[in-house]
Amino acid sequence: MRLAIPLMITFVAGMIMIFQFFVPATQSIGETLQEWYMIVASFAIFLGSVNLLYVHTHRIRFKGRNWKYSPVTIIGFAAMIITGLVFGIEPGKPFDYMFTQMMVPMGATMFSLLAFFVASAAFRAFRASNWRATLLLISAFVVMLGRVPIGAMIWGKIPLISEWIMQYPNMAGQRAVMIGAAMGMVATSLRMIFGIERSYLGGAD
Amino acid sequence: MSTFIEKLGNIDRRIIFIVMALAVIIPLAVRLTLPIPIDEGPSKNMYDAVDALPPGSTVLLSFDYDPSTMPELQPMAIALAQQLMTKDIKIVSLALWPMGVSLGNEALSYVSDSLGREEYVDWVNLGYKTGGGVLIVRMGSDIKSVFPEDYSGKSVDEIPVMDEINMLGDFDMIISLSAGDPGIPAWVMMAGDRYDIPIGGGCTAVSAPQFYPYLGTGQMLGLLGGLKGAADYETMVRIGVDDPPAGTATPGMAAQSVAHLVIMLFIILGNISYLASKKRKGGAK
Amino acid sequence: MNWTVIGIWLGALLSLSLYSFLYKDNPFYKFAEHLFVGMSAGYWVIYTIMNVLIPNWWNNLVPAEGGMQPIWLIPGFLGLFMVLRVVPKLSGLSRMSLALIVGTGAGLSMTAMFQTNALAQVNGTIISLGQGGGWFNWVSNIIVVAGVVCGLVYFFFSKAHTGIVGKTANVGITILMVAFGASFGYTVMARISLLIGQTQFLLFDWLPTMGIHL
Amino acid sequence: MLFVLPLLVFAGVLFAQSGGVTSEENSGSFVQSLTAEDARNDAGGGIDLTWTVAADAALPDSMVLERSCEGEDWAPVCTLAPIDSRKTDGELENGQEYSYRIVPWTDGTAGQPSALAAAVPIKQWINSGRIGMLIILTIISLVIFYYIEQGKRGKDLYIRRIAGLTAVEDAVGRATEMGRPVLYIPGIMDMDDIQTIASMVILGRVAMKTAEYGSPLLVPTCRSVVMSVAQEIVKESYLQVGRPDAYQRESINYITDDQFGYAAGVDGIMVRQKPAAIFMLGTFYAESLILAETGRSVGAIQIAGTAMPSQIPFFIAACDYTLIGEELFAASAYLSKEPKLLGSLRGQDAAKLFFMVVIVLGVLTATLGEAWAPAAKVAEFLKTITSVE
Repeated sequence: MRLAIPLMITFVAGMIMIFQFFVPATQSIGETLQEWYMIVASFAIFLGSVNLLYVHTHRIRFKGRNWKYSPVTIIGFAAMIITGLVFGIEPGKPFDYMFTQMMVPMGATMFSLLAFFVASAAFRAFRASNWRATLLLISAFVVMLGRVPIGAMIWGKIPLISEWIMQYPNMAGQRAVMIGAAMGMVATSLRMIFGIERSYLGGAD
Repeated sequence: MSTFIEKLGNIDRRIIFIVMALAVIIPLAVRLTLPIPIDEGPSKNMYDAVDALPPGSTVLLSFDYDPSTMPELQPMAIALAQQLMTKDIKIVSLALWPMGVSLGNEALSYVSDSLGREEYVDWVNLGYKTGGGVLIVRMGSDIKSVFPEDYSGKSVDEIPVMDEINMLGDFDMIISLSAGDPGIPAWVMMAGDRYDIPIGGGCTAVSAPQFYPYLGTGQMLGLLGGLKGAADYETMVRIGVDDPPAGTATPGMAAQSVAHLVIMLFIILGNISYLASKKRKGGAK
Repeated sequence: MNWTVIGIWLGALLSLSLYSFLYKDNPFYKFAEHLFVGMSAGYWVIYTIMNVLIPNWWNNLVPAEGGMQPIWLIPGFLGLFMVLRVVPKLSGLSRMSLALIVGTGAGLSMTAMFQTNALAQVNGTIISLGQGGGWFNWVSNIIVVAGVVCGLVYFFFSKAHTGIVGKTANVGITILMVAFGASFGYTVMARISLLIGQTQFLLFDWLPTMGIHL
Repeated sequence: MLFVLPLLVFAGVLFAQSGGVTSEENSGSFVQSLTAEDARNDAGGGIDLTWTVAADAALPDSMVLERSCEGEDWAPVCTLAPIDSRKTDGELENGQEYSYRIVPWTDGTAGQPSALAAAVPIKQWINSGRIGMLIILTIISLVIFYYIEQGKRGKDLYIRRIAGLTAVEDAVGRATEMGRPVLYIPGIMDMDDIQTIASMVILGRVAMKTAEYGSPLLVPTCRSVVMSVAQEIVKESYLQVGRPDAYQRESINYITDDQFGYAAGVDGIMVRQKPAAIFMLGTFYAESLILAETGRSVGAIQIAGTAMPSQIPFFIAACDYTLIGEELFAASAYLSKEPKLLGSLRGQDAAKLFFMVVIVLGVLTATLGEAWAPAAKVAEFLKTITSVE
């Protein structure tokens, strides 16, 4: 019984979103609902923050592993919140400065670690261990060659072959994945909306 | 000898990391440059589609990325802006990513200054609003209520570029420079598919393959993929232009080519070592 | 020394600290990681308040032209319920907020996914095999159609992959592997360009602050 | 509720009539044949205007669109560029008749206005461009429900082997033997993402296994809502297995909403806690390989799954097992063997079969259609019902 109201909310919200797609007259209801959803989801960030602070204060208090670094997290968190609330977030203010000078380079660095990981993953995984793996290896290799000027220098047709792989076999594979996954998503959504799947509410039947 | 080759297959990945780092640093430091050939393909399609727009059209340019993908997408923004402004096509820009606003402004004002164009008359930056796909749907019926002012707080009613623009359907083309979500899929799904507006775009090389189906179905006109797409576009935009401004994609391409070769070399080495060890094991049986 | 130079140094030192992770976990990485987590968590809180809660909720609830719109109290309460999870006795209330989030998300993505990822792709695959003309286009088009159909057979769950189904599914997984290889190869480039961006920053922005010009 | 949808189709067809008036030729004006029509498929309040311009006349500097509602005075709506040929006027009152005319302006003086065109904006009850999709979606939904019902009634439903999922038990077992934790990463998107929802259902199953085996389960999340749901689900699983005492709320925590901040944090967890098994199931973007390579370097068994086409290759390269696309959504049925979920899977298969038939039929008729017209009609029909506006 404790799940009756939440299940009803899920059903109504889901049906409104489906209806507004097909029934133009109900579009405005759908738009309002989406805005509400965004607001509710946004409030949750406070919950996450409380959890983050709890985990790190807990670690400091009980001298957990690497507890000496926890103050760094708390200070970083507090610094962003305080400067944001006190000085505002416009360009030129401390909040924006810390974002562009510290967070952005850190994000870009984490992102660029991929260049190294891609190299080591390719080195290890692309082995001609059976014919299917060999096909994977060849298609990756040809496409890589086709993306750099040197490929065309080796053989003028390589960029064309690379384009062809992207446009035909690659597109076919991507499409199969997309159509299949879309069916999985439709079925999962239906189970959610009609309350057949309810474990996310913390109550298995 | 064979044991050395076999060991090669299991080298410490940190050696790969060091070689990769050098492969990027050295070409950049010595400023190595390589020529870029232009072939038929999504980059060329994109260029031709923009080139076919009549002067006086209006294009929506959406900056859906942040500084982490700047090396790939910013040169595209600059090259696109150069092409659009040279052809007297008006640009209305906005951002689905918060950091896209200042990146967009950087690119547009840089090009605008170099070509002697004027903000508000030839282009405007409406700024950022949250919401992604939902925001696009709302713009479909009324842009001015979603963006009552541009990024600097100037009312859109006072901005000449916006005179004839009331909803998404008023644009002749939408171009999204997209680093992820929200980005090209949102524009294709919520604007292209719903309001039948031509969509073009640029994206990081990583997401390009997933947009190929959109090219196949005609849901997108053209696509610039990664630094290669940016360098292609830079090259195409510069053809026939006297004294072109310096691009950033073309020099990076040289470093990229070297790094690519290094990775391919590693793959070849890995396979030689793998085959060698397989042969030996097979022989021992 | 000015704020720009300090900014470059902050960015450079933090970047190098994170790169040190490639060698192994170390105090520099731990410091940068903890700082990054803390700062970004703080950033998103402020960002959410300034870009969602104030414009989309507060300004609707209490419009500038005066008066109050009580209807906007509903999302406010549901949001509050979400936060009330920290009080164990009241945590049950958050189910209602969750229900709204999940329901809206499910309904919205169901139609969007069905339209864009299923129907549009099926529509795009319905082509004449002779499209484009010439034997080469015939072969290419057959590969696309057969690839999609066999790929879908691979995703069949209620049939054992034996016999004819198994053979078709095998063709399907082969096409998928070619696609994944191509996708990987295509991506390598992008990943390197990110590293190039960061390297350019370190070489051409940071080194010059120490008087080193390459 | 769902059965109402087909009825709506009929209602919509009846309602979707739009009234529009075409202007008479006014040969003296620059703008010719102005037409006004209720904007299609909107919630009302919109009128579509289209016109042509005199081919031989000189271009005016600009044109002004003017509107009059039920005989009121003409009021300007907006300025049009001389090259425009269509415009949608919005925010109108439904049911009122609006008249329009276009006045060309040259050198600051108004030219002769075009003839009038009028229309009444109407609210539409069905989007006529989406009827095909509505029908297909309704049929597919009904089929899925039918099989779910079959499953519930105890019909024996087969499910093929999925390698990545048979390995779940081994992975958890290995973690227990080694005395190391299990790390579960639910992707970086929020609870409105269906893949995250699917991932949460799988988390419930994995948590039952870790509860049985008694190995610690770590779930760092990138979203606060996901953290809450994960806590609920894991707690419930531990309860069901009869080990509520082993549930540790602290091990399911929020890191940060930031994509790479999250990646940095999780990488830290991997190298310091050295999990023996890592699950990466959900929506992943660029962080996929950062996580998977680090996980591999600490020697964990890795089981990944996502429907993001661009990230699947990285998981395949760096993980021991990868659930590709739809396999992620099949996982909960596979792990639980619950009849209704197996039924739902059977329904998905039927839907795929339907699409395969449509594709094959469409391709055959389109190919034949180049020589034989009736076949082309069939292909045309299939293209139409699968296209969505």
